[in-house]
Amino acid sequence: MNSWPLLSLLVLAPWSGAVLLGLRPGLGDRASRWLGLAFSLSTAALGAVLLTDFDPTRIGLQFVERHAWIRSLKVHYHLGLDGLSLVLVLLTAAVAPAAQLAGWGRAGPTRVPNLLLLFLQGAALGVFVAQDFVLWFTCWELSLVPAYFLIRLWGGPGATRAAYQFVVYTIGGSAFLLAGFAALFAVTGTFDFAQLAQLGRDGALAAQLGPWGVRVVFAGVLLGLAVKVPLWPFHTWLPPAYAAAPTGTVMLLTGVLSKMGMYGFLRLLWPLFPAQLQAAAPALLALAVAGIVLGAWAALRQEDLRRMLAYSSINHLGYCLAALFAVAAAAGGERPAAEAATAALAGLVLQLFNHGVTAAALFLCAGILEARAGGRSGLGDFGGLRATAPAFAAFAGVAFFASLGLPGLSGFVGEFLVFRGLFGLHPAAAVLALPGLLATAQFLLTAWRRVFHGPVQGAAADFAPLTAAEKTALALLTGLMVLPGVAPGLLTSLTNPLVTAWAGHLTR
Amino acid sequence: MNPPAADPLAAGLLERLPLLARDALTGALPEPWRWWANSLLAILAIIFVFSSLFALLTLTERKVLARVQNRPGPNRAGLPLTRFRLGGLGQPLADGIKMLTKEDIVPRGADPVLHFLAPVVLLALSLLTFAVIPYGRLLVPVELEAGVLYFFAAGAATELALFMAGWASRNKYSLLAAMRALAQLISYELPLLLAVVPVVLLAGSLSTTGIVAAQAGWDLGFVPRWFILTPWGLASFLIFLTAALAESNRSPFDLPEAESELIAGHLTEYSGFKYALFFMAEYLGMTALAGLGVTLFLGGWRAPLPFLDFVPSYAWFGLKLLALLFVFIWIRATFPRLRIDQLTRLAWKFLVPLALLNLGTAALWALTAGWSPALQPLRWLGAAALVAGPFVLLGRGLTAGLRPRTYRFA
Amino acid sequence: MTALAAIALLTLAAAAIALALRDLIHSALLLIASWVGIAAFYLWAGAEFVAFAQVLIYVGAISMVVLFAVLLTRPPTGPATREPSGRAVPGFLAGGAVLGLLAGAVLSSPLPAGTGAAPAFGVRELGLKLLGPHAGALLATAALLTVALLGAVVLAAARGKEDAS
Amino acid sequence: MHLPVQLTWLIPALPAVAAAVIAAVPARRPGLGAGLALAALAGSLILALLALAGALADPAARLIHTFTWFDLGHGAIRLGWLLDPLGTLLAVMVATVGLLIFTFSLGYLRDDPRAKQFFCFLSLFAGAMLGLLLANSLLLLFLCWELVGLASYLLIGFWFQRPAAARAARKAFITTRIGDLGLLLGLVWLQDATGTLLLFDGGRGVLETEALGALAGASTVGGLAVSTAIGLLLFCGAAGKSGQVPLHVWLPDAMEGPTPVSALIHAAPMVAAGVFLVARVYPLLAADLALASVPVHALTVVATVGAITALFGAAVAVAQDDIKRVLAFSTVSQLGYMMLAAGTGAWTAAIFHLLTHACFQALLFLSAGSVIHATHHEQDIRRLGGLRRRLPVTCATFTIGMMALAGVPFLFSGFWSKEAILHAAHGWSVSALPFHVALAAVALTAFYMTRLLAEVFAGAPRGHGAETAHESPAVMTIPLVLLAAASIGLGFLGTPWWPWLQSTLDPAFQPEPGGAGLMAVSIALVAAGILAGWSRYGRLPRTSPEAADPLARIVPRLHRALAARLGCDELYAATFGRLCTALAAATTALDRSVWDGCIRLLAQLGAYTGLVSRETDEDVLNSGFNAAGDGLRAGGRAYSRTQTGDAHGYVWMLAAGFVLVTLAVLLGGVR
Amino acid sequence: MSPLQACLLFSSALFSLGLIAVLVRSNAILVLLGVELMLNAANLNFIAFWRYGPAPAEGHGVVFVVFALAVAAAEAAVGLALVIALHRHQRNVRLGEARRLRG
Repeated sequence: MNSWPLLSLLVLAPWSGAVLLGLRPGLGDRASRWLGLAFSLSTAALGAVLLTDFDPTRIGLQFVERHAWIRSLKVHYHLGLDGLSLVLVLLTAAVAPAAQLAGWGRAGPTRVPNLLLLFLQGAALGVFVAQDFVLWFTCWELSLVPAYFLIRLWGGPGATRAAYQFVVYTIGGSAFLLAGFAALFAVTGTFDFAQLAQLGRDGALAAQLGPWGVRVVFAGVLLGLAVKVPLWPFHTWLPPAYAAAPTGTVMLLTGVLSKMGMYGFLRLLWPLFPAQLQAAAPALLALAVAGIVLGAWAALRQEDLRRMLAYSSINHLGYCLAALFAVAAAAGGERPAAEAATAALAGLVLQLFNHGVTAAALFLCAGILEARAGGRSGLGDFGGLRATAPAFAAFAGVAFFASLGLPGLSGFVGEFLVFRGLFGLHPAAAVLALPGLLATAQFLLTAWRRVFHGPVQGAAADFAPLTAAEKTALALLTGLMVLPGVAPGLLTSLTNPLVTAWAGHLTR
Repeated sequence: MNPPAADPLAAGLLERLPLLARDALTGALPEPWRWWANSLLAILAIIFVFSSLFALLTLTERKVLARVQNRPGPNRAGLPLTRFRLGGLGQPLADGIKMLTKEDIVPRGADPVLHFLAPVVLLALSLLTFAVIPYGRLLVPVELEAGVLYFFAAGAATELALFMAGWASRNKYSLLAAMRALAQLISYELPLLLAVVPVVLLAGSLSTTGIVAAQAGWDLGFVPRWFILTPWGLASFLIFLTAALAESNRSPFDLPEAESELIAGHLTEYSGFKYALFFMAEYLGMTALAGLGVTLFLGGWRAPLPFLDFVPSYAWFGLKLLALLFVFIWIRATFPRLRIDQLTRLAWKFLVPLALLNLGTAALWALTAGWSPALQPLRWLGAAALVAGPFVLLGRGLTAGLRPRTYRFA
Repeated sequence: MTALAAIALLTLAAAAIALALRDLIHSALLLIASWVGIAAFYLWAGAEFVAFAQVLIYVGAISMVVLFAVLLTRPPTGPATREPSGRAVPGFLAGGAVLGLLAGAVLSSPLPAGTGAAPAFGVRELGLKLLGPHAGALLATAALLTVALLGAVVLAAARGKEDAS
Repeated sequence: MHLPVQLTWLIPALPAVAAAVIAAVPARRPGLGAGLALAALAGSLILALLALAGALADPAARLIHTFTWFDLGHGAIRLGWLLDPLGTLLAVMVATVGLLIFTFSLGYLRDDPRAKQFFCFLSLFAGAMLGLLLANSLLLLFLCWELVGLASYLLIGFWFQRPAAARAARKAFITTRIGDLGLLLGLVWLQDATGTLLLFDGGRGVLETEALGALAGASTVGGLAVSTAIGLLLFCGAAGKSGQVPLHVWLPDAMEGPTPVSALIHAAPMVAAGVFLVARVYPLLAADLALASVPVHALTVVATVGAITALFGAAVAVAQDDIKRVLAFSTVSQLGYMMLAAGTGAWTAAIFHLLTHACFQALLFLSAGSVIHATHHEQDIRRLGGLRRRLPVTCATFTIGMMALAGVPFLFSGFWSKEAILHAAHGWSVSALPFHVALAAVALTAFYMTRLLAEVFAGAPRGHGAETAHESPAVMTIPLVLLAAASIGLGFLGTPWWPWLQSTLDPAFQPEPGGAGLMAVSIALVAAGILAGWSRYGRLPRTSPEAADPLARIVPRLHRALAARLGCDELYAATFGRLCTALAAATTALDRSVWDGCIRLLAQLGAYTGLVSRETDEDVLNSGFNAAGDGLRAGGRAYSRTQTGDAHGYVWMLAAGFVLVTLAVLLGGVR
Repeated sequence: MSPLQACLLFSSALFSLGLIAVLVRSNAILVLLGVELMLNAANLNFIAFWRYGPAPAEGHGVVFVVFALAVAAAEAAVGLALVIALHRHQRNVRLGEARRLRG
């Protein structure tokens, strides 16, 4: 089976779906919905195939496809997959269909939004499997285009400004990223991640770029990625964008796009600039912890459910960043607890997957609430929903408590490992991050109480029952929240060897 | 009259008779002079033979027309100064004397040079065309590689003479007639040439002797391989025949000198000896075209049947020539005159397309030459169909608009 | 060589007189005569096919066209009155200069002394050449001729009311 | 017949699976859910008994069964189950009490439409609790610990329509969550220090000597031993769950849930979890006793916190008017006792008190439940009264419970367990404060229990509910009777003369000599408390709901303070509450002004550069191109004049050109 | 004076005669005929060079002349058609007066 160009198929399937939808302007709503879903499920199918053929014990890239693309610039169409990419591909495979299903309940045109969602999905997959910078960066930027249009055309109130800020902010960041890699190409003559990583590891990059040169390039790449994740100070685009975006899009945005930033850190920044990252790590760690704590506290203050969830995303991603920076910081430090670093990295990867699913589920619930409250998603607009819609309450409950990090659900294992690693490498940071955990519990439960508990009021009174599509999407995501919680082995087995290798050679 | 290269058939005595005579006369002269003498003899021979043929022709034409119209024709003039009428055999002599003695009038406004020059040029050109026709196996006046082309080159110049005649007589009607004659000549030059091209294609050479050589041999023992006996050959011959008639202003196409139209057309201002010259040139042109027709389609000097070889080749040529001339006269006797628009329509809408299609059929014929004998009948049938089809279709095209006229008496 | 001189002399004389004559028809006919002279030259040079083609095309066809053109464009009143055009002198000057130049060039440049033998390039070789390497050119010329034919007809054809003459 | 240790997971799994099934089964027949829950718990009770038998057979042996949860790095995260007297004994206790509470709630919630969901949460709670008790790995313990917290959240907020219940549930979860964070930090630290979270792992476990020695040896911030610090962090979790002083605020509010829930959570199992945790990790807490230089020992802190809670609970209970609030605060003070016992080294006494307390406190709560059920949800004791004749069985069981709780000597179990604790506190070498506080608490407990008894059952009925009350159905009274019997019988397990329980739990247990004098003092205090209580509330019962409380007349300000729970909630709200909102406001302000400000600045910069570039384009570049355009047009016009239209002219030019070119070529000699 | 030079002289004479015809005569037809003459002079050159040139067997000269003849015929036909159209337009064919195509 591995004679087939699986990764190209993976990336092109959603895009071909998008093109197909594009070519048929007359397509009815029902047909375009089913087509959209079918093509987004293609990722799941291919993901399953990848999973069966994937050999976790092998550290390097698998299913590699490498063809010369732009000969003059020595740019290759180079695709490859390792544990980390596979987990993120599976995440996309889970979130994308749910995002498609989220759009089923909504009135209005479905062909173009589905088309754009498929395009977004393809671009995200492209990012996760591309091993050559030009290809990677193309997909990175391509993911913005559909996102902008989706928010701009079908967004809620304040969509225009939010979409504009979202895209310009991210593109601004990636401009630095591009400049950085252009400099790298000028010096090393290659765009291939593996080769660059090799140069990075044995310090050749720093030598060729000169002490200040490498710092500037590092700063540029860091900024590009930080904006995307987002790292705390660069996050102001996120709440308005997530608040304004339609349900399906925000699920993909929070589920997949923010992970692209994190993936960028793991695939680009860390291997290429280990020394520089280690030097800047303490400061970045502080920012990450700030992200955790302040993100949570800001969420406490939000009246609108979506903004609150947006800040919760920043908080959760803060954990991942903190774990990475802790490991990077401790690389040369005096406590090279390889075991702690492994735990942190494993936690990080798990957290990426879990947060992706949980955030998607939460935003789906927010979307469902919004659909039934005429577009309003303020916490005050509902009350006592648990009485009128017990099934929905159950699903939402699982999502809320998974995001809370309740053991037995996916959130806990990730957070525990991250804390385990963080404490082992940088105890102060772990302790400082604790209030964040508490605040998360606070704002989630407050939101839960105001929406689901108390007397039935506001839009909860005539709450329409869940449609089949919404039920399947919720069931899919809930399953993916419970399963990793109960048996995290499923995911960690994929990435454990990779993570051990990372931790091993770093903290030697 | 240089003899053709080693001819395999050691010609019989009769065959070599004319050459023997010539060598007898010029044998003694040194080389350069002998060539000039031989040429001169050849020219004199041609002129004598064909001018006498012209004289006979005038007579036979009037005789044949008469017989066709169930009347005796000229039978008064016989041997001069005697009572023997010989059935009118002396008529040409009488006409000749009449022509020569009549006053040669030149209109006052006419352009004397051109007026005189027109008949001379016409006659000269007609005579030129005889140089190329192979009268017998050994009797070929000039052995030209592009013989057929030479023939038509000379023929083309006759239009110029006609124009001169028309223009020089300073007479509106003769100029108009000249114009119409030119139109007719030019219209029919195309089908004439196109009819010849298939023959050249099949013979594989432009030289007349080459063409005659290509028609050697017999099929199935007794059917000679003349071009006329092939489907496309018949079609080409018919087109050639029609075009030849038009070129020599004969019968159905003799509009320019038609009495009922513009008096004598471009010849109105000519009389006496110049008119005779025109008359002679016309007949010579007709004979030359007939000679070419014989060479191209009727196998030139070849005998029709294998066992008739003993008869000298120039005899066969003469017989075929007379037969063709008789056909010319016969056509003149039967077909009514065509109007100028019918004439041109016939040329452009019937003959030219037909000739082109025939060229195609001939090409196919050449391609399928190599088929096995079993397939030969299919080849013949195919070619026949390819010829017959357009004939019928284009023909229907010609007569599309015509309806039988109903005469209503007042 | 004497034959060449004769032909040259005749052709040049015909051409020169044609230019000098007043009457268009006469000058046209004389020019046609010069064309025949050129055909004779071709015969002398051994290119039979070209000679007969020259006669067929120029004397057969182009002369007719020229004469028709002359007839069609004759002014309604008698022969054209000729007013002396001021261009005679510069014309002759330019012609003379070009002639002198060409003659000088011919005489001074080392021309290849050809073998002089009659080249063996008959109709068959020409046919093979035409339909071989130059088949394309042949087809193009065919197309050109048809188009020129149609073009000439369209240009010359009387259009509606304004062809008063 | 012993339960093989490999099957231990069945005990917690049965109720958990039952919970899942009940949730999945559509609500056609409510009875089905309840039946399933009961059956599952009964099953796990039987298994627990088998496990207890196995454990008792050889108390010293550590029957453990570990399995890999998921592999991490070179090693793996391993969890495990442990069968030892402490765990199995408490498992049996939880199962039995749970079973009784289940049957009681059958009757209590018969007419509630969402009964099915109630039983689902109850069995989830039971499953989690059992898991917690039998876990061999602290991580698994923490897993179950949080699930117990979730179950309590769901149960307290069962009647979520009532905002008070919803808010109480959230408060409970958040407060316990604060404690859990401490526990999490402790766990993480422990894993980091020892590399594993398994309690006993064939020598490598956390509680094994080798790891304990390492922990005690290392010192961390503030000179504390690592084991002390970790111990204290773990104690935070325990304090949160068991409602010790700083984190007790959620417990009284948890009364908002249905009474069986209060019984289940606040009488026995859930709050006991904290004490169980302290008992389980006692070796870790005690590791630093040997160290002299250490500023403070973990156990000292435990003891002091226990003492304070005991006193605080008892004091506040005196001034409460809600029947369930009184019992809640009594639980708080009893838990204080247990922590005090553990802190003073007698963790076996604490467990003994835990067992006895489970029975009589459950009994008291269920009796209160029966009272509330009978009086149609009337909870204010001021409107009750005179129920002696109307609810005879409930009154009898309530009295027995009161006697046990107050510690009436000899017959009732409460006396023996409390005696053991006083004995340990007395023997504590560090300081005598806990002992004195304990004694005071004994008196106070006796006083407020008698007050409660008198207010509810003595005198005339003062409210409509009280008048129309009638005895609860059999399904509710039977568990009461059983519990009453247990409250009496259980005491004899751990009497000083035959300390069976203590010796089974801790093989190295030696009974303390000479407790007789101490026993006399405590009996005296109990008698004094009861007499005082009866004299204030028994002899001249309250006449009307509005009548002032006798105690209020004596010490009005103290009584009002105590009634207001010494203002803990208000204090927290004032401090933490406002801090949180302030911080949140600060961050959002920071976001909006600082970061958005930077972005707006950048946008402004962009606009400005755009303006400048447009200006330069306009007058510098464009004008240049226009000039070039004009020049070209002029040149074109000049050239066009040469086209005169005269054909001859053209030919003449051609000829001239030809001549010139040829001359150039010839003369130039260009070859 | 080799025969080739003689031929070339003959053709240059013919060429300059044609040129003079074009320059001197004002009648459009004669101008056209002058051009025709110049064309023939060129053909003459070709045949001369073919005859006395280095590779007569190749026959480039002859082939070129054949094509030149065809083109000249086409050119003559169109040219005279133009003259007729010119005549129709301005009643006479004096080239000097046909100045409408001015720059």
